[in-house]
Amino acid sequence: MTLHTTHVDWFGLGPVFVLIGASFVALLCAVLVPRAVRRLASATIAGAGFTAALVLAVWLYVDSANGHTIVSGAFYRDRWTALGQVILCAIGLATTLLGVEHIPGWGRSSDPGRRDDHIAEFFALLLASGAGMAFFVGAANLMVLFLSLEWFSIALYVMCAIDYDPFAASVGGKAADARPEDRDAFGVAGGSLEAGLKYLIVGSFGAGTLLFGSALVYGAAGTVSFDGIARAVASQGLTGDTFLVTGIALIVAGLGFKMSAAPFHMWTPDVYEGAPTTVTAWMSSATKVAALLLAFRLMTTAFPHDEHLWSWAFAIVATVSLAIGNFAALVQRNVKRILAYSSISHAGFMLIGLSAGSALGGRALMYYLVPYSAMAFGSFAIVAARERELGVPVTLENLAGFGWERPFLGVAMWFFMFGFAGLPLGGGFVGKFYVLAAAYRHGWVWLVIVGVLATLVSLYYYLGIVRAMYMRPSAELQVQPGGSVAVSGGAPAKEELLHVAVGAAFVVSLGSLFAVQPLIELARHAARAFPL
Amino acid sequence: MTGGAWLCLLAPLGGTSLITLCGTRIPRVAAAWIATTSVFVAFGGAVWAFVSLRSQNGHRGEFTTAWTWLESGNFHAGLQLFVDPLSTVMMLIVSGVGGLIVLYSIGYMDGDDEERRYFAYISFFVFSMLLLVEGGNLLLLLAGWGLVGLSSYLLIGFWHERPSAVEAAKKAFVMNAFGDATMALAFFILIAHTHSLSFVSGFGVGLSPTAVNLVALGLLGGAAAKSAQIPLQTWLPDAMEGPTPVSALIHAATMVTAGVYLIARTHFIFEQARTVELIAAGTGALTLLVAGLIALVQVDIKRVIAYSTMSQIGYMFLGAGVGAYSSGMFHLMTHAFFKALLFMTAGLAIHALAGEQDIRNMRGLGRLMPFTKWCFLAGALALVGIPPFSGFFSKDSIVASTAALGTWYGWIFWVCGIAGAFLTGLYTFRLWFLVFPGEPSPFVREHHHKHHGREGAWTMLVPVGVLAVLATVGGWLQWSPQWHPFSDWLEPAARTLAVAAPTNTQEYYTSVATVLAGLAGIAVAWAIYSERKLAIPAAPFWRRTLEHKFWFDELYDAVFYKPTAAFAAALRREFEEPVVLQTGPDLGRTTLETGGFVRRIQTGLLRTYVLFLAAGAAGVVLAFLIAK
Amino acid sequence: MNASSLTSILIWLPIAGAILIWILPLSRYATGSLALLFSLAEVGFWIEQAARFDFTRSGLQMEERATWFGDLHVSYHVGVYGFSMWLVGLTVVAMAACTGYGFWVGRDRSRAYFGLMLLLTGATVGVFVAQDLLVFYAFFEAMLIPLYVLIGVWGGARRMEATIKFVIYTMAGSLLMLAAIIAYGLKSGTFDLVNGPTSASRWLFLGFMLAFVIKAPLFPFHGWLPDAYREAPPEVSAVLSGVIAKAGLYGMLRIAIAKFPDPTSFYRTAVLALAAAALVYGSLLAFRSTDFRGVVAYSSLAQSGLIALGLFAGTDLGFDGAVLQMVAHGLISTSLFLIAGAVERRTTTGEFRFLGGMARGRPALATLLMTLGVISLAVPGSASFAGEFLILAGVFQRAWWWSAIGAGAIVLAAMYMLRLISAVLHEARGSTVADEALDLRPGELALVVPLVAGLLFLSAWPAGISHHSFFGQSPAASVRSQFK
Amino acid sequence: MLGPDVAWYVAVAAVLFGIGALGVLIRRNTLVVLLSLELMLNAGNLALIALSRHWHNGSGQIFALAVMAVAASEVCVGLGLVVALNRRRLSLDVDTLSELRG
Repeated sequence: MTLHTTHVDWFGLGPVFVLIGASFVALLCAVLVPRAVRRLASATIAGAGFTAALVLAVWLYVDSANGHTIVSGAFYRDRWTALGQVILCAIGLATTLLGVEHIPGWGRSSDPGRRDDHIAEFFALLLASGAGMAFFVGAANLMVLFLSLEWFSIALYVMCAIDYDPFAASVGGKAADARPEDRDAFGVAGGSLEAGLKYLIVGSFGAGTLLFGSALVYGAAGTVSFDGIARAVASQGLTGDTFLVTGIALIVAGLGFKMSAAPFHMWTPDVYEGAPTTVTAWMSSATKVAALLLAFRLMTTAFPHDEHLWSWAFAIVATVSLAIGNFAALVQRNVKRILAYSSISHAGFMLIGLSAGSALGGRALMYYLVPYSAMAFGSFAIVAARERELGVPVTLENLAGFGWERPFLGVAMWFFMFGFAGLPLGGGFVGKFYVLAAAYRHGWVWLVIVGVLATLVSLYYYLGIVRAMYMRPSAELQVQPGGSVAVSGGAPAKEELLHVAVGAAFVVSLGSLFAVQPLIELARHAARAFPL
Repeated sequence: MTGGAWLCLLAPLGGTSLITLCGTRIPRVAAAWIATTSVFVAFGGAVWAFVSLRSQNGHRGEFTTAWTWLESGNFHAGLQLFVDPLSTVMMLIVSGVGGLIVLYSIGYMDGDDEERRYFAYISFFVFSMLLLVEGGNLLLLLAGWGLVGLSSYLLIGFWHERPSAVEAAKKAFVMNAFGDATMALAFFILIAHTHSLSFVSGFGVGLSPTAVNLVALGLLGGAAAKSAQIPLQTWLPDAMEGPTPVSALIHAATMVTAGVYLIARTHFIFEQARTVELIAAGTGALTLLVAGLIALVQVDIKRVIAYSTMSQIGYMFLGAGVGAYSSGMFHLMTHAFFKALLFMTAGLAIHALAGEQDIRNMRGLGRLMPFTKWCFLAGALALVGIPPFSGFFSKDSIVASTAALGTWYGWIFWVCGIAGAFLTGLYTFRLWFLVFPGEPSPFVREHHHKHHGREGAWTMLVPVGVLAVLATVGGWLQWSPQWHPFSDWLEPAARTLAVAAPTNTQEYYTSVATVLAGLAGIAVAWAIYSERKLAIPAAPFWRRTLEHKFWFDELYDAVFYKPTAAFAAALRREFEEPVVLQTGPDLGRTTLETGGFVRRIQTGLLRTYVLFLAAGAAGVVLAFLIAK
Repeated sequence: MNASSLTSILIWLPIAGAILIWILPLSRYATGSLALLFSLAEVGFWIEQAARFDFTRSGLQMEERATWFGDLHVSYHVGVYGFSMWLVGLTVVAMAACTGYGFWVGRDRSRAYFGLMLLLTGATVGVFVAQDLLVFYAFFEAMLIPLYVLIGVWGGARRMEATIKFVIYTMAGSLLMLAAIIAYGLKSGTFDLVNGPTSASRWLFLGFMLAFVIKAPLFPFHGWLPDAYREAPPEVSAVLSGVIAKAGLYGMLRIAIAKFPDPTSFYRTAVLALAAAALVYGSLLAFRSTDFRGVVAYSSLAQSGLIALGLFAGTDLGFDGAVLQMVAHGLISTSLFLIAGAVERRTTTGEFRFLGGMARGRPALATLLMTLGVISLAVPGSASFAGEFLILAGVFQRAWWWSAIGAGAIVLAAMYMLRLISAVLHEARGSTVADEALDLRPGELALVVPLVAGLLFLSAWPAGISHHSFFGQSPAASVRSQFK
Repeated sequence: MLGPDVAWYVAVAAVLFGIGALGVLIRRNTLVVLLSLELMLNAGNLALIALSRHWHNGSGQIFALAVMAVAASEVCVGLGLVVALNRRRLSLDVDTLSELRG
């Protein structure tokens, strides 16, 4: 008996392999490299890994004009995948830059000397989750979809909880009862832990839903590959089959969870708040990129015949996300929470593009992701800088005077906030225009109106952040800057790398306003991958 | 000819600009002389224009356009002057009398610490007035019309620390703005129908009867406001808050008579709207009586003269309204002489008494100020219309024109005119007997002081003397029954209507009647105020009514100002603040409350989160199963 | 230099200046000088543009076009018509004066301040020259960004409320306009204003109009106005009422009226009624306002109503008058707010009950305020009189009562403006007016006098604008033919 | 090839899924919650295997194998977090994990 080995297009999987390889190396680094240089070494590995993957992904984009599946129909090698990987790798690179200075764990109170303990593991996890996402965006069947989803999710669960300090002495049963000296840098006892566990439980629930949905779709179509499902549905007239429809519904719910779209969003604010800010920056931008790109592919490739169902579902989900995200953000004081809710509302915007289910919608989605992920990443990075400076969670109150004290970060934050709000300062403006245009072309005027009304509501909190940074005198600030010195072990807050990362985000979001045509061309080529 | 017109117009503007731009860099007296010179240069220009116009044969009237001032679609209005007999007469009066009064101001304003501002304003006024009379289309006329209102505002409120002066200035401006608005509306009708506001070629011809009546009414509104005719008369007495030369120039000699000029200038229109023209005449008749009555009880020397001005303009309106444009214009001219004279002599008295204006304190001033006394007497006699003083010639022909109408309303007008002459005699000589004859009162003795050993500076006395002569002989220019060069000169511009051309008989008996009525008035005044032979009739109601000026101020306050102010305040209280300003914040608050509600869903409990996820998934499944 | 690149230069020069100022670590004095230099250069370029503008030619001039994103047919398309050129001129001149004012009073955080002022200049010019709907929208929104910060950082005590109210109000309108733009653009296949077809959709018309009536503003959409005008720094209030408000009115002319002829006539009476309401309501409230800026603010509301009256009259005289009045009122309210700022700096307040008697010993202040006041109340012979006269004559041809209302409001204008003048300048000296309070200083004169001189020039020759805004004899025909 | 119809397997799987979901919803102990999650994943597995049998192809079975591995690693991380919680002597009651809310 000969084993029939399938042909593997190693180049097509190149970015994934590079990232996973780098992850292994970083993990080795955690045990082999002395603590003194461990941070530098592991960060360099991560940076190199993301850069190499980025280069490969660009190459793949150029080289994959004709999209096809590889590895026995498990993975798409096409421009949609490649472009998604480019975006993911860029975010990963920026996160690496942020992570070097804002190591998760720096806030540990018990032993400043140990704060670099898990730095290499952090980068390994970052690379691993990046690899998972890079795999996820190219998934061509439901199994690969589920596997890669869990792959990056599990890495993220750990990353969320990485700020946990195993050596902190603690008494009492409830986190809220912990003594002040046992609280970590954010004044939260086990905040990171709570975030990790919440994310894990809700995430697994979502994954279970997705899995069961996949099983049902498989039950209806008899295949797990996306195009196979579409063919089966077409040939057997399965449109409206109970198994299939229930399966799609559960998959929609499972993916909605990953995009943090309402009403599957509930974990988002807590996890974004509790997780180390570097991780939040990574999650808020990269996870959304991966989930939305995959969702668009899955829906248009596997379920084109049930478009009338899922497009309505996503339109409703988008509306609910826009409503809940924006309304809840209005009354928050914690900046990370505001940004978390804002990410929910942006998921709503991108879902508008998805729900249009057209080539225009795909372009809109792809375009939107570029400035969005840059702005989301950049704004969390700036929060990280302020957090480090003050040593307490960043609220609107203690943002006072920030804009004047740190001019560059202030301007960048100002820029991101207006960009988020859809004012023509950055590509967020064009992105919104695009998704709304897609909705209009789909015939959904009501969705356009919902979109503009949501933008109106969102203005209040985005402007509120700008107001907090610039318009309140810093004398109002309760916590004195430098409060973190004792906590973070007196690390000088030079943060050049953070500035570079924020600067890059700034350039991307500004550039995307002017370079719409090239970006749209890229997105157009990428969206050719679909039968639209 | 047109050069003279432009010189006339621009010289005072140059004066204003020079004074404004130099500011405090020039001494006060220099500002005064710049203004005076500029106005006399303007007079020179007017004479030039007059002389060259006279030497023209045939068609007299020339347009000159500097550039197109306003242009839109097929509507054009040039920066255009019109030199014709009517405008040259007005130019001569304005710049001539104006020059004398500005000269007088040098002495009168001497020592005021904002003299420069005064002279800048007054030359600006002369410019505006000249723009009004020279403007070659209605738009420029309206521009001048508004600018004289502005300079009147500035000059009434010249002593701006006095709240009463500021209030008076605002009142004058706002009432005139009302007149401007009605005129503008009339112009809109003209533009809508004829696309033109130029005086060229019988404008306003071919309008429908309704339109032409409305246009005429609009113009009449402007004229009444500017000339302080009922019902827009209340600002004029208050305007006496300004310096006395201002009262003489603006509120006696020139600006307030602009309404008469307007009627004469636009007589084409008024003749098509004969009813409105007769309303103008009726307004004049009513005003001349009412103002004459009110003047009887005033105690402020300037206010008495102000009411007499209203009354005399009533005569002019009467004349112009019945169609005797040249008689109205003639009275305008003589009135400019004698009324300016009266104001300036009153100014000499006020000046000598350190600002006192109450005639009850002035008894016996004539002994100390003989020159003033005789000049005043000349003016007073001219005002009453006693031959051979100028007022006699001009006023009688107006009253005679009403007789020429021969209709019932013509006779009412005639009676009003005669009655007005009686009232004029009465109030004028009440003033005379109270102020000049007899022994000086203690107040006068205490406060009287001389300037430079004379009754005033020479700059004040010379103009008074010149005007006294003019007030005396100015009327000899025309005696309608026999000798009428003035009417002839104006004929191409404003020919007297045939129905208003009196016969010589009518002229004669009217003259006798008015002179007798005037003399009767003087006699009664003599009896009451000099000899104390007659007691003032005790009619408290009538006295109070007259002292309150027939309650016009109170009425307007109650009908217009207070409701407007109350309405505005109510809008602010009931609508702006609770509705307009609150709607946004209220919506915002509701939104925030919604946010608070959404936030409460986020309990922090895992089970809630999972529940939402499960419920969401179940919801999607259900929806799909139902919709499939 | 290529004439057509002038338009782009006018947009991007100040924005480049803003970036330069943000990057260069210059001192306060150097920053201010540089900003002033940029804004004066902007004026210079505008003069060059005006000189090269060919009034005898129809259609768009100094046009530039580049694809922005091709699949939806959106392009960076800019160019000027006669009327837009006048509004660009108003913008650059007013912004130069306001930037100069900021320099004169020495605004702190100067780099941020001057950069934002220049950014605002560029964005506003962009609104007036944009010939593509999305570009128009982008600049229309971009104006808000600097304004939000300028009011919120350098404004008065209640600045934060005022600024957020302002932005949210105006965005409420303009976001619906975005929806309308999308619908128009996708339906007609192009976002281009020059080549785009006209539309008969009433909903789209209303979407656009909502944005413009809030921006202008017209009654009763002016909820943001009193607070914003009172709390903003004076030079920003000046820009707001002098220039930014004109963007709304310009939008009515360029988009709502030109692109939606049928809906315009359908809603004509309604819009005229709103405009007339703004005129009367603004005048009445100005009459009862108790502070300097309150009067000017509500009078701006009234003026917006008046201009809208002219635009929606749809007659030759109405269009010409509206453009003339936009420029005239822009200059007037800019200067009045700058003077309000000068008065507030001397007395710490704009409340009438603490003011008064400032004329004595302050001839320059008195002369300028008086001149502006009387021009503002449209004393016959002034530029604003010419504008109002044309507007009312124009709307008279629509129906007489609009003109009657307008004429009545002019009487009210006299009442509130004279009240303002005498409350500041006349009668007894106010409790906050110190003897030492100086007359306008040379720096302030250098800012206000050119604006007033401009007004006087326009008063002498209003036809300079009224007859040079639209090609051909009939503006109404020009609008009907899409300015071609 | 004997045995109940595939629908029964799927029904059982659905019931299992529901029990798991209910467990996550109502149990308070973190360990039990993790157990319930496993139950949900295994419900999916059961369905996959049954359907794989139904369709006569291996996709479902391979899928299920992979899911088992994933479930194991997931539970590893979960247990790790539980241990960490325990080391900080925090309660294992999931309801006390509500510091982050709003």
